[in-house]
Amino acid sequence: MNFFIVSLIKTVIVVLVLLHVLAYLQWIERKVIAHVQLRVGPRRVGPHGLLQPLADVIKLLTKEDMLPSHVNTVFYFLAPFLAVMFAWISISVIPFGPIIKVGPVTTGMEITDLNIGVLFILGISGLGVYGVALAGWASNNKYSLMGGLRSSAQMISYELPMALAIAAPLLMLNTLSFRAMTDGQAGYYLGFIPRWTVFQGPFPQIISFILFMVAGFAETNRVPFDLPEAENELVAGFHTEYSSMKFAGFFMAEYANMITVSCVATLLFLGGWHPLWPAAYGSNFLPVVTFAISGLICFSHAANPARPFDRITLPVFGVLFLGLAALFLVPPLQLVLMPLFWFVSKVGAILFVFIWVRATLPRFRYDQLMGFAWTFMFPVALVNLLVTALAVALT
Amino acid sequence: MPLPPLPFPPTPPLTWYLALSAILFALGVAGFLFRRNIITVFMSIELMLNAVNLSFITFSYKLKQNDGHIFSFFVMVVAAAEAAVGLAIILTVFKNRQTLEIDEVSSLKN
Amino acid sequence: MQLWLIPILPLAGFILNGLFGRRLSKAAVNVIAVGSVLLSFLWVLKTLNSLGAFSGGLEKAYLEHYYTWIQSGSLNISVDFAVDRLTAIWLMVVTGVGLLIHIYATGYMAHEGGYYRFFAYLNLFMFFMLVLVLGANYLLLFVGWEGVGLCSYLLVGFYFLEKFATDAGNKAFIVNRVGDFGFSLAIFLIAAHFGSLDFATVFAKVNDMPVESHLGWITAASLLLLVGATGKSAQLPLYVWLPDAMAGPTPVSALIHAATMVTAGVYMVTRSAPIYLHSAMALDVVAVIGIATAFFAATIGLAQYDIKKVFAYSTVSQLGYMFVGLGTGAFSAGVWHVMTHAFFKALLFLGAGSVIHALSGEQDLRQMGGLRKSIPITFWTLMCAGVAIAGVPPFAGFYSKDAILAAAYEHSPWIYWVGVVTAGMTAFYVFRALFLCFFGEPRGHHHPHESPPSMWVPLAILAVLSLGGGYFFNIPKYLDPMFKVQEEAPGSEWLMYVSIAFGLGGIALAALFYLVSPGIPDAIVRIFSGPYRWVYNKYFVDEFYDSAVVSPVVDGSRELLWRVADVEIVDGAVNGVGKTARAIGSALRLAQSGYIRSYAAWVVAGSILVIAFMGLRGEL
Amino acid sequence: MDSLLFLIFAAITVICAINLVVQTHPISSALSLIGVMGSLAVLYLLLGGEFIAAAQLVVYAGAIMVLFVFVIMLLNAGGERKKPRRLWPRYAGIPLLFLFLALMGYVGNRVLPPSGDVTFGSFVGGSAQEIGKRLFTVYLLPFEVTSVLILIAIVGAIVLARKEID
Repeated sequence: MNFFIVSLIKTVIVVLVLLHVLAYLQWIERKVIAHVQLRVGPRRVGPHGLLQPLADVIKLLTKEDMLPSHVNTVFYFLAPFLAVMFAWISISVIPFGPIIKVGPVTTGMEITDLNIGVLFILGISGLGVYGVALAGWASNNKYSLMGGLRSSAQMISYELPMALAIAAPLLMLNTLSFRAMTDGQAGYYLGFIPRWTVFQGPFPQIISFILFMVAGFAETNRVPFDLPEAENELVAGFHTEYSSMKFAGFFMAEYANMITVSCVATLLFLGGWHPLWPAAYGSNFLPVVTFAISGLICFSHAANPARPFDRITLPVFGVLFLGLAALFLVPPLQLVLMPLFWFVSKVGAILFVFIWVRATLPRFRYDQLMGFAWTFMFPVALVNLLVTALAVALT
Repeated sequence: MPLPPLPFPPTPPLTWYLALSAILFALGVAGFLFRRNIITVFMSIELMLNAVNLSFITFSYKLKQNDGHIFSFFVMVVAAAEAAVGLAIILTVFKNRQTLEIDEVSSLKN
Repeated sequence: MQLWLIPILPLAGFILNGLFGRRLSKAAVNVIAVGSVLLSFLWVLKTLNSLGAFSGGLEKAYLEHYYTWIQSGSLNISVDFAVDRLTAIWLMVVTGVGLLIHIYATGYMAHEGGYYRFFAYLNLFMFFMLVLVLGANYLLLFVGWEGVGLCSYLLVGFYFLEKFATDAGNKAFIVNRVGDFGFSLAIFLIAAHFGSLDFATVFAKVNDMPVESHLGWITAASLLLLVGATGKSAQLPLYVWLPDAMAGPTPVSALIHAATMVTAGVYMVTRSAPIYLHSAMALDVVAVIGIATAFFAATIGLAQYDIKKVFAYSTVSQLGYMFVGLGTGAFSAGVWHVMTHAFFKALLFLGAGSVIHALSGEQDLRQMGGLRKSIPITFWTLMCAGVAIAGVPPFAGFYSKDAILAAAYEHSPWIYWVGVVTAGMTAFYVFRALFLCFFGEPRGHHHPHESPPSMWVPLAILAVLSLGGGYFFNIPKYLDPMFKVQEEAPGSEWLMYVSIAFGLGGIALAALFYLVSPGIPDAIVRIFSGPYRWVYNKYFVDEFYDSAVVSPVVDGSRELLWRVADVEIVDGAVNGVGKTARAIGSALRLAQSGYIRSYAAWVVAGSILVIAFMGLRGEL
Repeated sequence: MDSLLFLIFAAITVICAINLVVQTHPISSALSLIGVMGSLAVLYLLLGGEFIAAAQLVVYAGAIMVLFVFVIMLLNAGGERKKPRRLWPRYAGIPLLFLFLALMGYVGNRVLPPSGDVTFGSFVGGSAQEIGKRLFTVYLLPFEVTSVLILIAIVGAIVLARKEID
């Protein structure tokens, strides 16, 4: 029975955290893009627009949930649900940290550790197509249909290079379970080069990392592969007809997928929660230093506030950051927090890349997209896989 | 906390799986017989294949060896190939006759 | 010893030329063809030398076993090659003469189409001939036998664009079928009665048996073997194919239809000597057939005008001589004659080929003449061949022919007398041909040119051989351990002088007729016009065979087998099957509703029936 | 506990299958088939077939059914409208079907040895490692042949579905 309770607790934690992360991921995206484009971004609601996500949620909830005529009702309702469901299920096999001991129970920092985790993720992400496709088809609108068809074709096409890119590091790690995979990447060459698969011998997986990231962009329908929702040609594609919470569902799905892809990339290529350099060289003090510095910055800004209420908010944040820094100094908590910190920072970095790319790159043309998948990525991934297999076989 | 006693054995007998697979197969046959849409008929075939796979895997559990898994793996692969070709055929049929009614496609009769 | 290497080398040549010859240059084809034969010749020399065949060794056969080919019940036939002195002689003749003729052919065929094809066939022939000679049991011998027959067919019909060539090829093949039929019957008989086909076993068993005076199955076997021999060696009554076989290129006539293949029958009879020696009757038959053939062919040869035909008939009659030798028990003499004949007859044909080559394809003696000046080498070599065949001492033909005649006199004098007369005729018509060809004033209008060295060098070598061959190679003494030589009876030297006299007389007569006073022949022809017509038309034998054998068979096949058996019965049956199938189909067609789902329903019903049936049978 | 899972997912399977048969619109049939496949994957997991469950998800639900859905959308296939011209398959089929089921049960009872229960995790032969080992040693030739088959299928599909040049 213990097992169920623990799993329940973990699930609840993960869901809550994930919801907030999703909400704030969007805020971060807007902020980053704004700064890339030399704007300020949302700053009205709350300090630096920190309450913007809350406002958005309220807006979406209170919007009219309109049901267009001539839609296939069942599927119209089913689609966003499917999208969200599949997007979230795949989170459940992602480990965020090592096996920890909380009071009586020892458990891994994930909902469940399948020993076919990778295949599971692949399968679920394959199912993710249905949400989009159904949405496009059900909403009985030619633009949406186009979007749906495009996305299904696109996702199928990019499944292959993605799978091949994943297969290459698996050959070296020789397991399908994420936890074992991460343990396989522990340790350092020469004491300071991490044995992540990106750097790991016999054949560093940089190529497959890049391939995986590109395929991930396509799988999550992000720029530059966001043709299913290309505003200017398909008027937002498959979710044209959706509004309110259903629309939010698609958004949550997209961001959840982003997070999943980033987590998988971290676990597969970037050594999961293993620090960038060994604790011997004081990697454990990085978070402390970071948070302390940010706290001090807050105080310094509070000294000469740009806005009237900064003189209240900034010190609060400063205190928060310093508290965090203090938390990282407590040895028992360190065991839990350090891996989490590293994992989150890596995932954050990748997510930042996602946003950065969106802010930077233009959109592909459809035929270019397909051609790119089949004529470039697929062969490259294949060759990379072969070379890796050869290297592994030879060592 | 104790669960209420279950009205059935705690672990399912093997025959349940086989019965399930039989039922699925029969349903697949039914779909093949009753549906007139080519695509649905095709999907009923897939259903039958799945039923067979289930019994394969059940037997390989019974015999404690994974040949059944291999077989069903091959079944899946062949099903994939079959789906590719079959759907292509369906596309062609539709292109030529603008119908998916399976009874319309009967120019080979008598 | 790697005996297998001997036949394999030409086979390799055949395969190379046959597969890639079309793309290869003529030089490459030459290298492959001639080189393979040369190699196998050298290998023969080495093998025989190391077996001591040249130094009084090889008293009894040396055998190499390769693998068991057929094993059915007690009968156990294996592929193995054996060499004894007899085989040694044949190996030398086949590879040696074959090599010379290959070289000659490179010059003779230089301007012909299908160059590589010709040499591929020639190599294939060498392969089969060597298998025939080397095989240590009747079946392998038969394999080689059929193989050389095939090659003979291919090469006779080499100019397959002319009808007469293909007809000649067919004739050769079909006539040989008759003989081969007898041969195969003989093989069955032997296998049935001796339980084996290996020479060693068979002869060992035969030697334990009494000599058959009356007609027994040993006689039957030997007669059947003889039938095969008559087919292959062009004896009466199956000789008809050989003259026509001259349609092939001249080197072929020389190699196959003079030197080697046609002597296969002699080889076979000699090889089966123990069997023949156990049936006096068979031996007599051999002798009679031989002498009859010799005389008969010689008479025909008198009146032929096609130079190759003349030599062809002389080949037939010389083969007859050999059979006389075998039939009168002088096997070694026969073999001796085979060798010498190989030399001078090959030389004759190659010379004739050289003449034909010089006259760019002219074969009619009446169109020749006065070639003595223009092609001296050919002239002199042919003269050597002529004196050799005419039995003028001390040239090759003399020794062997004399040995045969002596044995014949021992056996029964009348054979001797006929043989002597035949020898005279032989000398006459050979020199008739030579005189017509080389002397007198040039008839016809040609610009003769001497042949290239690749052609006259073999001629020269063969000339030397046919001059000294008989003197240097004393076959009877060599074959002594195998066949006892019956020493000539004292006071029988006059036999020799008689035959020499007849030979020289023939030459003189020819000179008188065709050099001194060319009018005489026409006078004779006018006087004996009746017999002449018979002789000139080869006694109408072909026509007789046509009316007696060929046309009945053809008509019977057409009227009965084709019109009735094939059309009515076979086709009727086939069509009937088709009709019934169609009827059933049109009945079953109604079941094809074209509705997939009904098919599926049928399938389900059927599977249910099957399961229910098996269940009721209690098999589940 | 296992039987609870089994019953739940078996129920889902059967319901989806029935839905597949009774629905007139292909896309709903397709979705119910996807449901069947997903729950079957869970059943495979219960039977210890981890790899095959994943393959079921990836290959069947993830690829084949997407293809189906794709085609249905492409042809924009509607539901069946007019009555079938021949009804006898239906009338003949239903009793046949029950007969078929009965026979299957009969045969099953006759053929199968008295079978035990399925306990989760008692059979580990279905792990990816085991399957891989067996697939690339004993069944290597079938594997390669299958790859050739797939190649042929790809070519055939392209040839069939390409635009006619006219």
